[in-house]
Amino acid sequence: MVNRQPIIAVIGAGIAGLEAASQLAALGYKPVLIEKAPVVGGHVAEWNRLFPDMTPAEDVLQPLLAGTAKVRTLLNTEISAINRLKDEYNLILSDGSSLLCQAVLFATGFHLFDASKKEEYGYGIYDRVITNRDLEQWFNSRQDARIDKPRAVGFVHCVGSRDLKAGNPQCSKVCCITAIKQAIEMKEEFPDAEIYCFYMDLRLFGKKYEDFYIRAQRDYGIHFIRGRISEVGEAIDNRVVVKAEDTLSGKPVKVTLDLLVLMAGIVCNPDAQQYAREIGVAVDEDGFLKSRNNLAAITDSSRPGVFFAGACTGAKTVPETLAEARSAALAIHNYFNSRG
Amino acid sequence: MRERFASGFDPFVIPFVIGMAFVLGYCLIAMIRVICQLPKADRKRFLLSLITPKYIWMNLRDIFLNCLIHVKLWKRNKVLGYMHSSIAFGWFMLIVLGHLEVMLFVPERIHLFYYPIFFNYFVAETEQTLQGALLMFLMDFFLLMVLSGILIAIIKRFASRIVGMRRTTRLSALDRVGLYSLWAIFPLRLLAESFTAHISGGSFMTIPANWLFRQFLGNDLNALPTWWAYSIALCIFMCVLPFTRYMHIPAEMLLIPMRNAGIKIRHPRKGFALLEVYSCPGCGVCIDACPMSVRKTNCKDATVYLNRQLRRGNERRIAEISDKCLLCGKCSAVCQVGVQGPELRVAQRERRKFALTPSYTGMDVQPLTAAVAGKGGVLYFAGCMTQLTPSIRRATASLLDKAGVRWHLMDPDGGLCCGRPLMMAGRSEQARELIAKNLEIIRASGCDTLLLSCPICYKVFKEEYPLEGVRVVHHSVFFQELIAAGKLSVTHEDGLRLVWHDPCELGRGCGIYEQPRQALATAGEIVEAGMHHAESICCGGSLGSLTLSYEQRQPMTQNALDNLTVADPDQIVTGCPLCLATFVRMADRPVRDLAEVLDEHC
Amino acid sequence: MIYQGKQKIWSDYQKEIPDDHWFYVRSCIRQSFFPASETHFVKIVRDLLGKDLYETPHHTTCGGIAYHSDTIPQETAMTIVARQFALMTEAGYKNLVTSCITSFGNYCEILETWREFPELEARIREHLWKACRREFEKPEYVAHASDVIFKLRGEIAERAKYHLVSRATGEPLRVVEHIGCHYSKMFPHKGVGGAEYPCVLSGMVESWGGQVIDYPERRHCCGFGFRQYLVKANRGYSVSNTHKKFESMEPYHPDMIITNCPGCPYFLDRWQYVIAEQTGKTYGQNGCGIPALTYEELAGLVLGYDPWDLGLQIHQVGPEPLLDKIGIPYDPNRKYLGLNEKEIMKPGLPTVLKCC
Amino acid sequence: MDFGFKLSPSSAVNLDTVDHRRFDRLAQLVPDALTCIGCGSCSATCTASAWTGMSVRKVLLGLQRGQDAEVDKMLSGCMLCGKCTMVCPRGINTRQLILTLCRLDKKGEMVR
Repeated sequence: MVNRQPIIAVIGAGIAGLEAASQLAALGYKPVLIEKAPVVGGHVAEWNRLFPDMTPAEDVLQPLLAGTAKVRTLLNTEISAINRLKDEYNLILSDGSSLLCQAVLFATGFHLFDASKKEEYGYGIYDRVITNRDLEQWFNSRQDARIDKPRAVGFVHCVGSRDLKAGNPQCSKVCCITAIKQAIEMKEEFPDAEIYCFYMDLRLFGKKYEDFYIRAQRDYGIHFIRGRISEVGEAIDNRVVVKAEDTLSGKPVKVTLDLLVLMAGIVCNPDAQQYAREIGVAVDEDGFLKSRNNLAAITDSSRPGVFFAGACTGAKTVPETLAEARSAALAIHNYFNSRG
Repeated sequence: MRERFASGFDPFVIPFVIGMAFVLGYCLIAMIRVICQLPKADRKRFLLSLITPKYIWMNLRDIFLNCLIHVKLWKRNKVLGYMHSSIAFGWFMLIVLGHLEVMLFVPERIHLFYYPIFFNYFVAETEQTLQGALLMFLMDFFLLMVLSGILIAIIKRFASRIVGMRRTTRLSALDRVGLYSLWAIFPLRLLAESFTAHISGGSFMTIPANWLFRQFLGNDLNALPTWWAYSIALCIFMCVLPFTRYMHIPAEMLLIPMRNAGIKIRHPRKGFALLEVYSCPGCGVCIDACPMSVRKTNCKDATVYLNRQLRRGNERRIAEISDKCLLCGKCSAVCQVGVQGPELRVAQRERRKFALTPSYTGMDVQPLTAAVAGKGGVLYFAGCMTQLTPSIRRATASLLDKAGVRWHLMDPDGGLCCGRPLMMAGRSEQARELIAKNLEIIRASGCDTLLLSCPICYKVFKEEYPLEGVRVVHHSVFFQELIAAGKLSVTHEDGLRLVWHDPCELGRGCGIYEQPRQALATAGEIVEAGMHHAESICCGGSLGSLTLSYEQRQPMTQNALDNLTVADPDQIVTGCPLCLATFVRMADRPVRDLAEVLDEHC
Repeated sequence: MIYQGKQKIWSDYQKEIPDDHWFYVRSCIRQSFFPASETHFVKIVRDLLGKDLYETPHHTTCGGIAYHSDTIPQETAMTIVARQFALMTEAGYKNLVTSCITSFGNYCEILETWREFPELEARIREHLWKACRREFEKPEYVAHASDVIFKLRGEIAERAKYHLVSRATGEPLRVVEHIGCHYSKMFPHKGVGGAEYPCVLSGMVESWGGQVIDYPERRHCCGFGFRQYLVKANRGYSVSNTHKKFESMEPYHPDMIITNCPGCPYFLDRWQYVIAEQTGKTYGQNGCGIPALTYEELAGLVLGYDPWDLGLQIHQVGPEPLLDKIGIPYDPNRKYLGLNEKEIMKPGLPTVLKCC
Repeated sequence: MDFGFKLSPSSAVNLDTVDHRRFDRLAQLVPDALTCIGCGSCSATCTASAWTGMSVRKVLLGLQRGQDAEVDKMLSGCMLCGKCTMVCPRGINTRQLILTLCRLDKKGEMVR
């Protein structure tokens, strides 16, 4: 071993990066967190509460922040280039410095699908159309002129997910349950509002998700309509008129809403694709980074010394991401051990 | 014996007379009202039965056995049986002997109906005769009998478990007044008779008591107030009687002849239904018996409470109790006076108003009719439920083939409903439309036997379908006969322990208990459940209940299963697809239909 | 409505439209119903603005109507289109401009199909050769005539005699723009501004001073729907569609409708009469209808051509209230005079819809 | 004037104007009615469906889509056999639901 304390570049300080860095530090390595944004925490830091127990996002972040308090963290730092050396990787950072490391962990996470690409939903065009992220920010800040005592709210599932034409044929996994969570929160906030969820399939696979769904139906009276919204128009009073087919009754439905929330899906972070190309790490057909083995080695890349954690390999939930981050830390540990 | 008072009167009899006059008047009017409320045909039938010797004998026997001796209760619970018969029969004998004494000693006073009750106050013993001593002895004997009954009653009230009841009814305020006055009557009588025993004479209880009292009281001043108290206690009891559960005493005496005459509930609140409600003694046997009362749930929905709410006219609760019931019939099976809980409830359901009434007249059943037309032989109607338990249909078909029976399936691709679920929901008029449609198919088939593997269907086909010339038979009976006739040879599997679950509709509903057991015994060794035959416990899946949710039914099913498995059988066997489907979900061992077991051993 | 949002989308759908040298193919329907529109397109583009616009009397239908009515297979339509291309090639042009939206869609669809299935193109070339011994080159650009007017909207605005402004109030006129379905719904990138918020017509309206209104059923079909109209049994669906659009635009009180498709102005115009007869309801002011014009007619009005020369008298809905609103002079006595100043006969007047 | 064709009524369901009082009342009385996931088990097993077109799933959906006539027609074809209750994966007491619905008028009031 060249260095008693190998340096591991952890790209991205979202929950995957934070958890992995904290585990690596505990294992005696020197992780370096590289974060593009001015704060750590990634998407979870922008979220208010998390399904299915309505846990405040803060509660998930706090232990991670505590665990990485002593880890070197570079904020506002982008990676200009990555070079692969023999057994080592050299990262040129946006501040001009370079970082030589013995392993790279991609914790680059995901990008929320740009909802304005689904033009027919009118995000960025109609006043009353917002995204899941906008709503979550409203839960945090309570400041959004678009949300004004709505009497009818719609949620559109699968915006930019399972949509070949939108460039993302994959399921984003978390939107169904997020929509249900947000629908419940909106109903709690505005008990008189009628809330509609327009879905293609409801994919409630996780622990307690189905209970959450039953509660949304029975206790909150949220209307689930199986059918994707075909188009959104604006009525003279600025409310939005949405059209869909209720596929269960085989009839077109139309409803006027005060607020339409688009459940923007998960796509791979384009930066991750860029870095991967630079060091010859494979990108999968779905745009996410390609694991060496999707069953047995999801955290391993096709290159030695490069590892993945979290949503850079596909949509993940918070517990999956955390578990994968720990798993990646262990994989890195084994990697250094095997090199002697 | 001589009379002590020339007038034959003392003011203390007034309370009794008032009470007696009130209760007799009330009961007479109530009886006339009930009889008038009967539909004309029923009324005629009932009145005719009263003058038919056969019925007179039946009525007398039943009234004696049920109202006085409480034979049914003896069979169920010896302590409770003794308690009831000691009070009823003892009291009855006191009244009879009292009259005998009056007739023997002061026949001129027989027209004073209070005289036999207070006989010992009005007479003085002039000489001791054997005859007098015997009567005195009997009077004391029966008084002791009643008192022993009262003692048990008091114990039961405070510790019902001692007499073998887990739960008993909660009494209303008036019931308590009635109860306490009833308890008071006989100790007061003992006191009153004891105080006057040195004058009127007495026997083994009253004489020593008299002696005892005289030792420290020394005078007769206590005698009159005690007779007053006795009279007042009687008065209170009789005045509250019509408004308490004790109304069952007179009501049952009308119920028995009416039931013997074959009168049925035709109106949810009038006539026979009203009489049944008043005949309910409020004993609460139905609470423990009710399968819904498992884990102390739904205790307030037992028949005893339905009757109470019906008397109070609490419509919300009547509807709730009526709709929740599984209609398993167990409350009727255990009821001492034979109140028909399920029938009463269905009558309430039938009273409902609906915004929407189904109609099936427009259905074209031609394809079903054409498929079986003129086939003759045995027509097997598998029924809706069997579609969810295809093993029953397959096993039945296989057995029929093995026995060489010429048979046809009436509903190969699903037929119509038999109509029984509609009847249970109180929509018997609509059920008639389905019955008419099914009749069309059955008649067209020209069959001689209609075979059913579902007891729900069996009951309605047997009772409601005018199928003269066609034998309606449940498969358990049919297979038992085939085995007995040697057409099916079943191999006995030694050591195979089987428990038979009596489905409600087959057992209590149609009285079929033994044939399935006989058939089953050819295949294995029969073990019995904790409660069986008429006391078997509903599986909880019954269509009878309109409101019980799946979650509420689950503990009932578990309870029924626990009962079935007390003897640790290898398999639970039943003859109802609904019981089967209900048990299978929760059972810890195989649950099979009788046909499946037989087919496997054939 | 966030206008910037729309502009962002428009910027994503910039279509390259050549400046000059066009091979123009006319529309079967428009030649019959709105001949003056096509005439004025030629007048404006070639005569007024001096562009090179060529047309040949040898061109035929593109086969689009038959294709969309399921009466001919696509290969037949392709061969017809191949012949048009051959005519263009023979004339030495590379830029195709079609008068008809369905033709435009048909050309685009066929070119895209050939791109995906080159063997099909080879077969069509063979068919064409066998049929009429012609050969062709595919056009470099295919544009709809409204694309050309969109491109030239600035030049037209510079020469404008009238603006789409109410003379009385100075307020911009409220204009409903209706895009033909085959313009960009099949290939959003072939239309100016894409399929969801096309700006080909709204660009003209805004350049000429009007205000476009955005109503919920803006994207809905005019109701023609080929088989829905052509089969009489289905005509109820056709008129119901149109009715739905009018119900949706009614609260906005539009002053006029402009369209870029042959069928749309026809159905948005004529069905107003049928709806009025059936329901007693009219959508314009004072019992009149909402005039539904073609973009050439609108361009012609802006440029100061005589309304009757533009053929406005052959619309069911009278254009007079609109002309009065803008302040365009017209001679009511000339309304039903033909080009030779002879009476072309007055139509009978409807019972409900007021037509001046 | 007879054109030989007419404005045809829209088949679209306008949720803004649908009268769902009957469904709301049902949901109050039988809250499980809200938990239907439209799996269709009830209709698939229904004894009556082949004869009368009954479908609990469609009834529940129709109530929320303003299809009153269809709902009533289906409800009047129910034979109450209870198979739907047995198969419902969400444990909805369908018989109670049907009987309750039969007792509600168009405005969702219980008939007396």
